[in-house]
Amino acid sequence: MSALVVEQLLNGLQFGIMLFLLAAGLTLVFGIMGVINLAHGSLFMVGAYAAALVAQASGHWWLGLLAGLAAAAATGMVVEVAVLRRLYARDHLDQVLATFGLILFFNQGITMLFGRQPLLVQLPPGFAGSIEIMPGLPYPSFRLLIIAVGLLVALGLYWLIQHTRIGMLVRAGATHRDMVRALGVDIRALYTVVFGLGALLAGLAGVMAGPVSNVQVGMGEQILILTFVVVVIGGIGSVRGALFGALLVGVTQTLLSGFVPGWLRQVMAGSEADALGAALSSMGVYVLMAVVLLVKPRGLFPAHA
Amino acid sequence: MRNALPLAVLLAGAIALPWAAEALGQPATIGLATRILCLGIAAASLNLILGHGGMVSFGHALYYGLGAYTVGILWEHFRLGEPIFGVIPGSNELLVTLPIAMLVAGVAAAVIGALSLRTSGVQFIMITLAFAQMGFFLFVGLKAYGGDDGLLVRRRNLVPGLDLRQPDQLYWLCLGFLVAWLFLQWRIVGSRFGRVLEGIRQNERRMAAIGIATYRYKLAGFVIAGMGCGLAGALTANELRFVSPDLMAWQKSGEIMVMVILGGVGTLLGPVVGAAALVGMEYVLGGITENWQFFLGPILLAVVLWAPGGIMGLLGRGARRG
Amino acid sequence: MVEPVLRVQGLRKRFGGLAATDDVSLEVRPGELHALIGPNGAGKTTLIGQLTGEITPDAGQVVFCGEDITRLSVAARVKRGLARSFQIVQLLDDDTAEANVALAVQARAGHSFRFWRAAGRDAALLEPARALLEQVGLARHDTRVADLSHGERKLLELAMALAARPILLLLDEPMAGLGAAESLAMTETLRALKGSVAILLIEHDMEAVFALADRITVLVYGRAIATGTAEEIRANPAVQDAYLAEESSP
Amino acid sequence: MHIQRRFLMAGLGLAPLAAPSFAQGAPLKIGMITTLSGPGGYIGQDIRDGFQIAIDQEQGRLGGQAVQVLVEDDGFRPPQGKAVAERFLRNERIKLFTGVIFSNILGAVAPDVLDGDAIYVSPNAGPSNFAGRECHRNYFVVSWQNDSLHESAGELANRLGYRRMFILAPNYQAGRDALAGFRRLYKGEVVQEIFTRLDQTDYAAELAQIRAARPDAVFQFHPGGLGIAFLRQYAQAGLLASIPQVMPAPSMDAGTLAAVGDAAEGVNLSSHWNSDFANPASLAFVAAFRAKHNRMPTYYAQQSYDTARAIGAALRQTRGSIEANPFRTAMLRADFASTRGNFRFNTNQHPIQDWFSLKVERVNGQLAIVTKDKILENHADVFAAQCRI
Repeated sequence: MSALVVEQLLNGLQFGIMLFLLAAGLTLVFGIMGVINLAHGSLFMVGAYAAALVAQASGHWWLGLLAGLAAAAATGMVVEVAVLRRLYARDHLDQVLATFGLILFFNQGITMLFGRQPLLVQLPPGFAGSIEIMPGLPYPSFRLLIIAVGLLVALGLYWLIQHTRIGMLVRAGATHRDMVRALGVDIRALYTVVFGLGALLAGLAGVMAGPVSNVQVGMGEQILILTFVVVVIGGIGSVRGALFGALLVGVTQTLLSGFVPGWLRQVMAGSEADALGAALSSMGVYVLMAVVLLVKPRGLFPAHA
Repeated sequence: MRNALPLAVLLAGAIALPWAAEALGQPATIGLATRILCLGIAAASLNLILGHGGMVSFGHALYYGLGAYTVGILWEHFRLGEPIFGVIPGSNELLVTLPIAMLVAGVAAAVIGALSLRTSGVQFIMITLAFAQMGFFLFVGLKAYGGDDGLLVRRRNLVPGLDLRQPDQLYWLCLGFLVAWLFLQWRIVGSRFGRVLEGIRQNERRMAAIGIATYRYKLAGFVIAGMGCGLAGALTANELRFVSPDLMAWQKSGEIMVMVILGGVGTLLGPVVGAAALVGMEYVLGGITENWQFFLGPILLAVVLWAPGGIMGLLGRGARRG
Repeated sequence: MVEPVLRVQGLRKRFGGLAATDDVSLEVRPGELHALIGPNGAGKTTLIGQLTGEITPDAGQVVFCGEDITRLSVAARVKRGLARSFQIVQLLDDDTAEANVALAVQARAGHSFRFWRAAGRDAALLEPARALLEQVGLARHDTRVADLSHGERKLLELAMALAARPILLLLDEPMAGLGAAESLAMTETLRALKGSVAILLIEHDMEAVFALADRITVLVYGRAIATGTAEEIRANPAVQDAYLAEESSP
Repeated sequence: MHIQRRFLMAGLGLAPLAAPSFAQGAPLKIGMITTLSGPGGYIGQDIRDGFQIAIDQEQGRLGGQAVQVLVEDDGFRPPQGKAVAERFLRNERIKLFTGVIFSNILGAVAPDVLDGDAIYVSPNAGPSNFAGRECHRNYFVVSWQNDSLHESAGELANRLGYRRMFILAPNYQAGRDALAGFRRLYKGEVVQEIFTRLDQTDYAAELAQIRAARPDAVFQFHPGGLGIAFLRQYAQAGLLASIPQVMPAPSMDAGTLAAVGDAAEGVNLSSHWNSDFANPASLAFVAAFRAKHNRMPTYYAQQSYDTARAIGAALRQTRGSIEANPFRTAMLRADFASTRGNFRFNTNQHPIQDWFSLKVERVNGQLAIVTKDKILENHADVFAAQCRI
């Protein structure tokens, strides 16, 4: 394999990991509470902003990380208690409208507080450079860190869900909502905890995205739709599905945008090929989702039997 | 008809709006109102499948955009004098472009609906979104029709006997189409077909058990709604004199859906009221503060939490009390 | 010998490792009231699902009036005269009882691609609907379904199934949740129907079953272990074992 | 405050606003349609603030005429820009417009403004179509024609001796103009060309292709937030040390520099202006801007300031009238001291001006954009030849 293909695969993996961090929380909330939360991207943004601001003020990236996680989790739990809790019994339409309202509120609120200029986030010390992973292929060490963190989170979630009491309730909640209720578990507390966990992961994604792309208003919505695609491809409520779907979407998207314009350029004029190639590669993941849903309407790893 | 009087008053008010706007020195309000009418048609047609058929399509802006692009592309070829694919001539006649726009949107809805309706629930929401996104990126990539930048429609379409360059005439035309569409939809909702759609919304399993092949009725509803959006898009293209992939972005689908919910799901006038409320709030709040979205967000939230039937629900409650 | 209305042959359905339907065969004769009984978890629901078309069998055949309908959709089976009622009522809760039945009448009356005339005032739909409601003895025509009592809804289920003018009626526990008086009324309604239409009755209320059924099939662990008249079933040792086993288990 | 953020109104916009009036002494209304929301929002802020500096310098006047600037957000959406233009034209009866940042929005706004017999003076976007065949007598550009930014970057690449270039820009009108403009004066070989997406935030896939292609240098045009992400990822990928970058000014303004940080060091830029210019007009502008806003002005602020000054110069000659013919004649004389030095209008009413090379360097430990050489003198765009006014 050429260095280019390896690098593009790594890029796809890293992008997939980002999507996984967002999708894991979303799929749990979706699967257990049955809530479509469009404002999940706002939690991503809150995490990124808190991390950037604290890192800037304190000069310590790792302090920023903690702040980002705390801010996202806290915001998530407040949102759950104040708003979403009232929407569990409603249909999807009401949830869409309410969380759409939340997006507007968060985006404009952040604009009012911190302005429109994207924020500068430094890389954490020791991760500013790149590592030569193959002769002639240096790769940014921070992106490797993202991959590592994501895989660790995946392992941690696996352990949490398979081997802890909360995990047992989460699993049961995704398949037999009424049974968990019947067990006498404090469902409200469980929901708040799960929502906080999802928000924490979204915040983690935001913190990790900060130094790579921009910390700016609206950053959550750009990635939100793809996150939904991941959740649906993977199967709603399934963390394993979210991981698999995220990697599939990340690698597909990256490889398509990396190679399709090049292939097209061999058969047509350069700028036409680029325009069409960009369109085709953007369409790719949606085609993927449509095909998956037509073949397996409940996604690849459906949680509900 | 119990509702005849308020409806007549409302219609008379709508017809008189251009004169009022001129008299008050607010001529641009006519353009704003025209946009509301167009979005009202789009929202009403989404309501047919969403409110009456229980199909939550999150990709309805696609048909809106396709309707608009049909007008734009026909104009572009008319302007250049080059037939499409060397066969189909361009056109700037509304009586030609409008039916074609509805046809294009209807065909697209038939194909997409035929595939999407194999799923249901959240999967249906997402698959309709997926198809809309494909359309969006397709038009972003179509350089011949402006790509990301969109396509300019320098002159509005021609209609015998009307001059659409006059904002008030365009307004009345759109008002006519809105009233016609609402009337048509009112008949459909009350018809045997409408009863079947309504039954599917309430309990699809029951409908199958009385011998109704639900798939084809849902598909028919989906196509009708798509054509309504195509009509709305075609009128919008004339109003804006500009089309761009923006018109079929997922945000637009969300916006149309918000209008339906805000106004009142499953009601005749709700979607139009919702369109007026959303566009109006954008305009009014936007005039008061740069940070208008900061206030719009909680307003939407409040509607969901405390006014589940939307604005029509609130009005109904008020009427019952009064 | 008369061609049976329904002939089920070697039907199998597995969910994971569990055989929910295991080589079931049974026949329903014209005009017969055939009861299907069995302890909880015997696979009655899965069998019904395969007869109505909601579940596709792994193997076997469902033949209705001489036609193989194993692969037909739910709606297509209803069109051929195989109607059902639901154990857990499936109705249009926002509409009146009359509107519910009118819709079922409409479904029987041909396709519904009619977009213009108001269906709500169509006498061709409303009159048969009222007649059906009277036939099952449901008086509150104009009450919203959500406001009807449980017993009334069970009657409405029956009326909607009858609207399809069925050859075979699949009744999934029509007595479930009814009080003693209501059960009795339902038994009388079914007795009145008997003979005019073949009925496959799934029921837990043994009193009703033995009072009504011409023949009875007993389903245990997905298998049809016996078929016969009430007398034969009562005397069958295998049936006694199955029911005793259930009663002795927690 | 002479810049008002619109006006209050009640009901569905039916209540009367301030009565439109052209009476003597009433301030002249100028409609500014610009992008205040989204990632490009800070550019609109600078366009607004730069314009206001010129008005402040005359205590609420431009060229002696009292003015009132109405600022509206186009939301980075062409249809919204059009809607604002319509309202300004019809409700407010505004006849003088400015402010649009992005070419695609200008493409939607300008035809309405020009069809409505109003004047448009661009402080930023200068797409090729309006410079050539579709040029218009009421349409002026004070900033630059889009291609010039990139032609100057092509000339800069020549001067730096880069023989093999990898070029990228977003896939929209200005991006396509950018790559075409770069090729026009660049004499070496373009090894690969990529169009990125306008909503892209991760450029890893493109960076991998750059590494594989091994060019002498990279030319890229990514305005605002896009450029910040691109540059930062470029540095993280370790490309900054091995493959230098050439870019036009909009890819690296003072705001971008602050957000990118060290990743910007060593970048080569071409520009028509820089905040370290020593001419009196520029010094006065930079001082006034910094005093008021406590930040360095960007190119956008400077362009907008010059736009206001150009309008002011014309208003002084017409004594406050914006009657199309006299105003146009007065505008074309460009009788003002531009912050960039040489400035005059070409036949297509776009600038003829000088272009300079800049470099991001460390000055006293702080990163700064430092002006180097003049690379093009009295440069005009190539589209003027197609324009018939």
